[in-house]
Amino acid sequence: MRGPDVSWYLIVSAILFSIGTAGVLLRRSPLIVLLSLEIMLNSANLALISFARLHGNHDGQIFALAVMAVAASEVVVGLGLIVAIARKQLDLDVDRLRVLRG
Amino acid sequence: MTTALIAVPLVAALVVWLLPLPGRAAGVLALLTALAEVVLWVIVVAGFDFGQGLQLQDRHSWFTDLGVSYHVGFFGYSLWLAGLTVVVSTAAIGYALRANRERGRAYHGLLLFLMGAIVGVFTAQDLLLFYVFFEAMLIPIYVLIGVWGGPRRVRATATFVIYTMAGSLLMLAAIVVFGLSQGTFSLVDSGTSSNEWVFLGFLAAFAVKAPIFPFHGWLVDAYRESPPEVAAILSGVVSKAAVYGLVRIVLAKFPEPVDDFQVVILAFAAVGLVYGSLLAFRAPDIRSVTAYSSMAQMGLITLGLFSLTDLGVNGAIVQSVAHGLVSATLFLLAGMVETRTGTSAFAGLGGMARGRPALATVLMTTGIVALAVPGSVAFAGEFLILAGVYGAGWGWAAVGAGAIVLAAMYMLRLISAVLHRAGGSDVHDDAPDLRPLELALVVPLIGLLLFLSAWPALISERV
Amino acid sequence: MITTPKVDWLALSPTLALLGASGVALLGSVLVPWWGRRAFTAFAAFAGFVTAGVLAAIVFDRSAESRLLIAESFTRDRLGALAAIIIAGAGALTVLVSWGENRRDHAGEYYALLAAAGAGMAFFVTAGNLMTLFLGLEWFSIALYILCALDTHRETSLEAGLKYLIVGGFGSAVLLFGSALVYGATGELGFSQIAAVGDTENVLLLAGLAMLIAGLGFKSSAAPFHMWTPDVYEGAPTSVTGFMAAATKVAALVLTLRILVVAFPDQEHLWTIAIAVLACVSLAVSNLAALVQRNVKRLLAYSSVSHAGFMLIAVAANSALGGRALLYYLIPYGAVSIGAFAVVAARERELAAPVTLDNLGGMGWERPFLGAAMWVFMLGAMGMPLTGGLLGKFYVFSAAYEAGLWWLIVAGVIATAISLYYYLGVIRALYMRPAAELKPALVGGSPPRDPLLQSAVFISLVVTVGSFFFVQPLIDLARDAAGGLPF
Amino acid sequence: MTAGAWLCLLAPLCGALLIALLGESISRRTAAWISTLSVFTAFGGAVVSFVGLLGREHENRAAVTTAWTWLAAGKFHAGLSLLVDPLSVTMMLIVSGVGGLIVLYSIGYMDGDPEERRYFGYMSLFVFSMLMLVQAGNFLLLLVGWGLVGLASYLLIGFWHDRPSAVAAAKKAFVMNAFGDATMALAFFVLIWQTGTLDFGRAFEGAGGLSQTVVNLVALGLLGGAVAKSAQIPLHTWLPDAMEGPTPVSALIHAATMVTAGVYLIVRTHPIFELAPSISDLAAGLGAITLLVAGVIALVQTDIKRVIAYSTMSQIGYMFLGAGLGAYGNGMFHLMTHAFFKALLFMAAGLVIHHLADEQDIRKMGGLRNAMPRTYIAFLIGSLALVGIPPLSGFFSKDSILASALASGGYGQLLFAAGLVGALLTGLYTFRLLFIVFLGEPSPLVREHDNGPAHGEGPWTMTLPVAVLAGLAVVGGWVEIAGVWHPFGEWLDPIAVGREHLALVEPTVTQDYVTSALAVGLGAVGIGVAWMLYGSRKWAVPRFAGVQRTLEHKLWFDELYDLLFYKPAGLVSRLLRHGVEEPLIGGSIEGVTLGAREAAGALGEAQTGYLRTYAFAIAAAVAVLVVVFITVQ
Amino acid sequence: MANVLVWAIWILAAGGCLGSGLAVITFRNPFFSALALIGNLGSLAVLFLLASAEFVAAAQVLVYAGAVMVMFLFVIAYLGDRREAPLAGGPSWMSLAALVAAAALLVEIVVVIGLKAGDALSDEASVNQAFGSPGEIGRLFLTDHLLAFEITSIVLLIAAVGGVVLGTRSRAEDEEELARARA
Repeated sequence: MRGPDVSWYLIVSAILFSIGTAGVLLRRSPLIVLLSLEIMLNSANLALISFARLHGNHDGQIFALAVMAVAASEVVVGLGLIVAIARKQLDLDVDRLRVLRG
Repeated sequence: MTTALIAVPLVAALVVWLLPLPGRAAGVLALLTALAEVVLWVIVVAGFDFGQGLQLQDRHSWFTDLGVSYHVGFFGYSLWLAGLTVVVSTAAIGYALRANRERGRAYHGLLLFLMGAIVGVFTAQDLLLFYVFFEAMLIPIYVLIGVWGGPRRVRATATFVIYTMAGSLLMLAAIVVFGLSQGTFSLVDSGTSSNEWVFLGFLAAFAVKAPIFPFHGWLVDAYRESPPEVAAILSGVVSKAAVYGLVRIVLAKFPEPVDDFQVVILAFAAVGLVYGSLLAFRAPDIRSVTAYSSMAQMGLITLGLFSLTDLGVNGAIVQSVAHGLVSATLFLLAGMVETRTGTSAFAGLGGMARGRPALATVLMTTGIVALAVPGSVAFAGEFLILAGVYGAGWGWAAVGAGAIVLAAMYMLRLISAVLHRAGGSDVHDDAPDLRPLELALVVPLIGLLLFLSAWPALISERV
Repeated sequence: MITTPKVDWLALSPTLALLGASGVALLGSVLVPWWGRRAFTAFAAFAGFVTAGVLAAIVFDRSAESRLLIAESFTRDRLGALAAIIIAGAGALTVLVSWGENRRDHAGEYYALLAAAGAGMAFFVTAGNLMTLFLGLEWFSIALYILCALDTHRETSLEAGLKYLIVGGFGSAVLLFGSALVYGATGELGFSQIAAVGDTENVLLLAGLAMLIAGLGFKSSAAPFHMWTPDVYEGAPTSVTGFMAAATKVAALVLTLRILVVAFPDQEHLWTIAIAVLACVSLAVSNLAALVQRNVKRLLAYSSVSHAGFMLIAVAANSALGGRALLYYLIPYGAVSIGAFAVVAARERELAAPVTLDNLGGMGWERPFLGAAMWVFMLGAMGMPLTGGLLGKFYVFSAAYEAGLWWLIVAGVIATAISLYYYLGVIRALYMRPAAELKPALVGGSPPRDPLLQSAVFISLVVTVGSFFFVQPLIDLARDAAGGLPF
Repeated sequence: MTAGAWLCLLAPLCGALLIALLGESISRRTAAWISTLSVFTAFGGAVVSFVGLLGREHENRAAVTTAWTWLAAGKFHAGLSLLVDPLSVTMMLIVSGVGGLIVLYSIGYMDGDPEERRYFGYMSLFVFSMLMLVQAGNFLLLLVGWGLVGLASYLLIGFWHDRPSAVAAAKKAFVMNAFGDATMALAFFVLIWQTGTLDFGRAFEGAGGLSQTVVNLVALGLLGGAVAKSAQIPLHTWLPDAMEGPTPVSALIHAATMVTAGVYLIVRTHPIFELAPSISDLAAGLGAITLLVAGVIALVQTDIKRVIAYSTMSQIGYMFLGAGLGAYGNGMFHLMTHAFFKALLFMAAGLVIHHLADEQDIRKMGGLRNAMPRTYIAFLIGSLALVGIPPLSGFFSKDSILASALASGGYGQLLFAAGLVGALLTGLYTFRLLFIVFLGEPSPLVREHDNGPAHGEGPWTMTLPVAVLAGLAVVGGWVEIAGVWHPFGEWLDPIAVGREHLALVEPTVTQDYVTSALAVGLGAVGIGVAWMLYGSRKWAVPRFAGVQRTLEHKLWFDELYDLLFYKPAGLVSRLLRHGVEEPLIGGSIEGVTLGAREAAGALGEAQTGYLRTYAFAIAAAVAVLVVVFITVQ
Repeated sequence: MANVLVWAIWILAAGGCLGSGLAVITFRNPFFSALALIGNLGSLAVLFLLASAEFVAAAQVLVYAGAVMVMFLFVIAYLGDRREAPLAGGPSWMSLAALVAAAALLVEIVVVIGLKAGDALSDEASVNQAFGSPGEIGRLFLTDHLLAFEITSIVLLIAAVGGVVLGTRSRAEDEEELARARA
């Protein structure tokens, strides 16, 4: 059962990473920014898993699992924040959050 | 003993800060401490064996891995400079006490702290320790000027501190390089270096501190905005830290670069001398004249040091002491004039001699010493310096001699503008003569000047 | 039958103590009635930090040899222990500072999270492989995200929290991807194993290294990864800001040193220069930007970026002396940060408004102790004598010189000169405002005395000044700590 | 003997200090007497020294006494030492003797001035300084005294400090003298580096081995000091202005003592000048030019004291001429007689001024002879002595100088001619003054102040010194009669190093007589012309507007110096302030501050507050870092 | 044949993954974005499976696509129909720069991979059937990666606390609201 080799996985991972990056850098909705962060983390997971396959050790997979939990944690905190912001009747728009600057 | 001389004012500063005394009492305590310090200094001098090099050393390791230690001690010249410090500081504290500065505890504590730090500078025998004291001086000065200074004090202090710090930070870099390449930061143990960059780093700090043209951008504002007694310390004593640094570090540790750069430095010093004198000649108030004249004098002292002759170096030390006393006295007197007239600008002054014999006598005497009339200690210093620098080239001495004439011009202008002619618009007839307490501050300084004028060899032979 | 590995409990004890404290506080915030909640949780956290500090000291004492534990996932060495001590100290002081905040909501959670963040940092600095690194990072980061946003009624706090979270998440993602690439290049996660592979020409490894540096640079807020710092520092509750400034920096920089030295000795020629450049950029950017700041917290934030620059110089030196310099620097720096932010917090409480240079006016005279303390902290930040800041810079410059990075000395000198302007600006505001400006709008007269905050300030003061006089013992500690690294 | 010297030196110093320290606790009168007493004590000391010196062998008449090392550095040492030898004792006697008389005179003259104490303090200080100058045992102390007399002169010229003109005059005097001090100091630097010492004897010895250029430089430096102090062209412009000071000051400082210090200096350092003959000739030449120019200018001056001041310049020109040609003894001789008669003239003029309530303009005077007969006589004696009419003192001294000039070859004869013209001018301007002031009809001003005999000509403190000096002006010249009797010259001979006689030129008896005849004749002609013009007014005073104005402006020297030095200094100062100090030194700070602020502003802009900017920064930095790592490896 | 099938599945999964990823960042409505992310996570799970990470793939579907995303959707639903933020904002150069940066990162990583491809990256280790199995993973979590496992739980706990703290109303907010209501 020999599929594409690791490079292909990695390229997908790289593209995903860039997509995530673009999302964070471009979108104004904090929800979508958060989603983009998830994409970035997942791209890393993909890389980890393909490398785990490459090297034949489990470290990458374990790492990926841990990352999943971390990603979930970030999502929880991020969503909590978004909810708090929404409760303050603030726009859900990261560009509007610029009281702090300079 | 040396440590005591450093520590007494510092400890007293802490006491003054921490004890909840009324401002006056703090001032009295400070003054007593200062007087004790003078006595201590006299004891040190009495037991000092000139000609034996470094003495009264205290040495304790501070941190070993880089070879840094707390190491203090006295050379002949450091002793004189330290003496200058304690005397001028004492007068300054007395002045502050009489002026009854607001927030006396803070003020007097800072003055004491400054005194201790300066004595520390003049005794430090370890590069890092030297830097520590060198910078520690800035802390109280900054606040003293910034809080109690004139209307443009904020700008003046910022310029002053940043300017001087820029110089001394370069020195820090130089210290690091020098110390690590020597394997020790001890000034006693380290050898000489021929690294020109390091040399320039040290030079930068001292050039700013002195100041040597063109690094005097901070000078006038700082001297003009300071409280008079701080200006006295600043121009009289603090600038001498540069002298100590040049003698103890630059001349002693960098013989080759000094040789290479001698002409350049002499040129800058000479330019500063003439430039300062010329600007003093047209400066509009007592303090600016004194400020520019200080700059000129520091140029002269630098000429002496970099003449690289016994005459020049010894003369520079004599001149340092003389100028310290003179310019401190002048600033204190400027302060006294200001309290009477509210200004030190010549435009509003004049005719103060009429009916104020004490003020006239004191100002006249100081001014006369300041312009280095032959027979004065300032003359002795200048004579040695110029004689020394003649050895480096007759042109330097000629420039210096010309500057003496200029010095006469601006100093006489100052004296006349304050004392002579018809009464100025800001001089009220009821503006009193100097009070006995005020005289008690300046007369000892002048007395010292006259004593040294009778016997300048006291210093020049014992450097 | 799975045999669980033998766990070196002592090595983990600082972390566990804090974790325990966090748990206790968490329980307390639910179980203890509201009137005793703050006291209970605060005490728990304080006790946790103190215990952690003591335990870390014991670990330090008993870890003359560096050891890798549990499949090399973490390290028991003096470096980690010393860092843990500093972090614990910073945390304990933060507890003292924050007591007077009189937090009405989430007081218990606040202390629980503080302890948790401390635990995360204490663990993070001992991380031995990329996974524990990442997890430790997220551990304390997530706690800090929450702490930043904890003043949910304040918009700026939420803004700070969200910015920190998103930019932080972005940074973590970069770090993670970098870890993945390094893992891919070497097949190993452990730092020392990565070094053992020794494949210097591996581009994957290099790209991974670059991303790792970026991620860690983010945490230590080195420019250009620093841009979140001023915003977050300004928006976060002031006590949290102090903790972040002091403890996070300790954690991030110590680990940066550890991973670079342990895992990438063969790439030394690359990362020393990269770190040096980051240091330079940090120094330049932060000091210039700080010049025009009016908000004191923001100003201090830029100052912390600047200090990150200085400490990165020590990292870039890649030498035992550099390690010593870094560890020594962290001590006065931590004290200065905590202390300065504590003073800001005190002022904030009496004004009920953000502290700017303008409303700091005259504070030096009204609050002599806090004013004088702030003065000393500013001197410490400047690197003036009588504070350890001077010797920190001295050591850093020495390390740079020894490593031949003389241009970093020049950069440091210029940066310090620029920095004087704004540090002096604070002192100016404290003491030198003309009488007309000496009328800050105090709320409800003189605020109650806050002995805990003052004692925190006092301790910071003692450390700031004491580290100047008692260099030898501190340097011995630093030497022992840095000695475990394979320079 | 040395004790006498010390007493002589220190007595006035003590007087000055005492007056300064006691301040207002003593009456003004007491201060005056302290001062007088101190100066007469100094005279006593000088006499003691004189007697002590007389008691020694002729060749052995020099002693150095050192109190302590005044200045030392490295190998260089200069003691606080006094030199007692015939030359210094002569000067001590003149200074303290004439000085004492003038201080005594001041008691009357300054009576009633509110700041009398200060005046007498200054006077004592001056006498101390002058004694320091003449007794100095080495060059350095000489310079100290040199400067201190300048200082005292400054203080006394500007004594009435609420007069702007007095203050300006004082400053001018000081600055010009400072210039002279500077050139002297430079000469001393050369000596220090070339000979290693500033002791007279050793320096003279050392100077023998120096190259011509170096010696010339040293001599030139010394001459600079001498010219400035003695108000010789081109550094003479301060002297007329110095008449702003009280008249006794003019008598003491600007006639009898200080201004003649230049002559003393040349005589004292004659070994050096002898090694540099061209500079000696220059000194003589300058003296000749000065005596002519000053004489001409004196013709048109209208201020009584200024006329006498120009006359002083002119007479010192004679002394320079003599000293420059090597007739040191004659120069000193003229110095002494000049001290007598010029002090006399000033003090007599002072009586006039005192009488007329401080009026100095001779155009408002006239016919004072009747009101002040004794003053008139004194003035007449002084004038005759000045013109050199035998047997008054000026005759002997001036003619001896001219005779020496005649004996000094071609250059000397040229100077001799100048000296003769000078004699004519002297007669003319001296008696112009005398006739205008004392003869003719009393002017309205004179009548106004003529309150009859009750007013008198002054208190005894004023008239007594005048009488004494009148006597000295008559007999003072009899200590040296050409071809007959030379005790003065012989007395000074020991200061010549390594030769029997001090003077380099010895005129023959014939030359002496020819000179006397010519000089006296021309002087008489001058007096006659003055009589025709101003006494009997038979001739109209010729008017040449241009010449007149030029002379009244003192040949535009002041304007020239203003243009050459003072204005440029002010201009350069302003230029530096506006061209360097403010834009460059101050501006650099401004510039750096502004630059930093702009950079800070730009960074603030970059800190947009958009969190994606922050993320972008990270992304971009990572991108760059990766590229760099991969390409550099 | 098996290879072709694997390739086909791989291409489908990769395509789905990238397409849904793009969808996430381009949809205007966060709700659709979230749905797209679920698709993304699902296709990733397939890729994981193909890379012999069975347990991870399962976890991805269950935990991630299931639990986490459900929470996401809940929150989105909770926030309701607020006015949507504009798609992207700021000056256009900022967006352009962002795209350039993202593209640059992509290119760099691809180049890096390309440089390594062919030798190291195609040389896969041979693994047995147990590779990636829950048993294997579980064992590691209890031995070598014990700490990671524990920390993961701590992180989750902290996040939970955070969610609670941030999500609940605070007293200050209550009062504020009350005040607003009164006004």
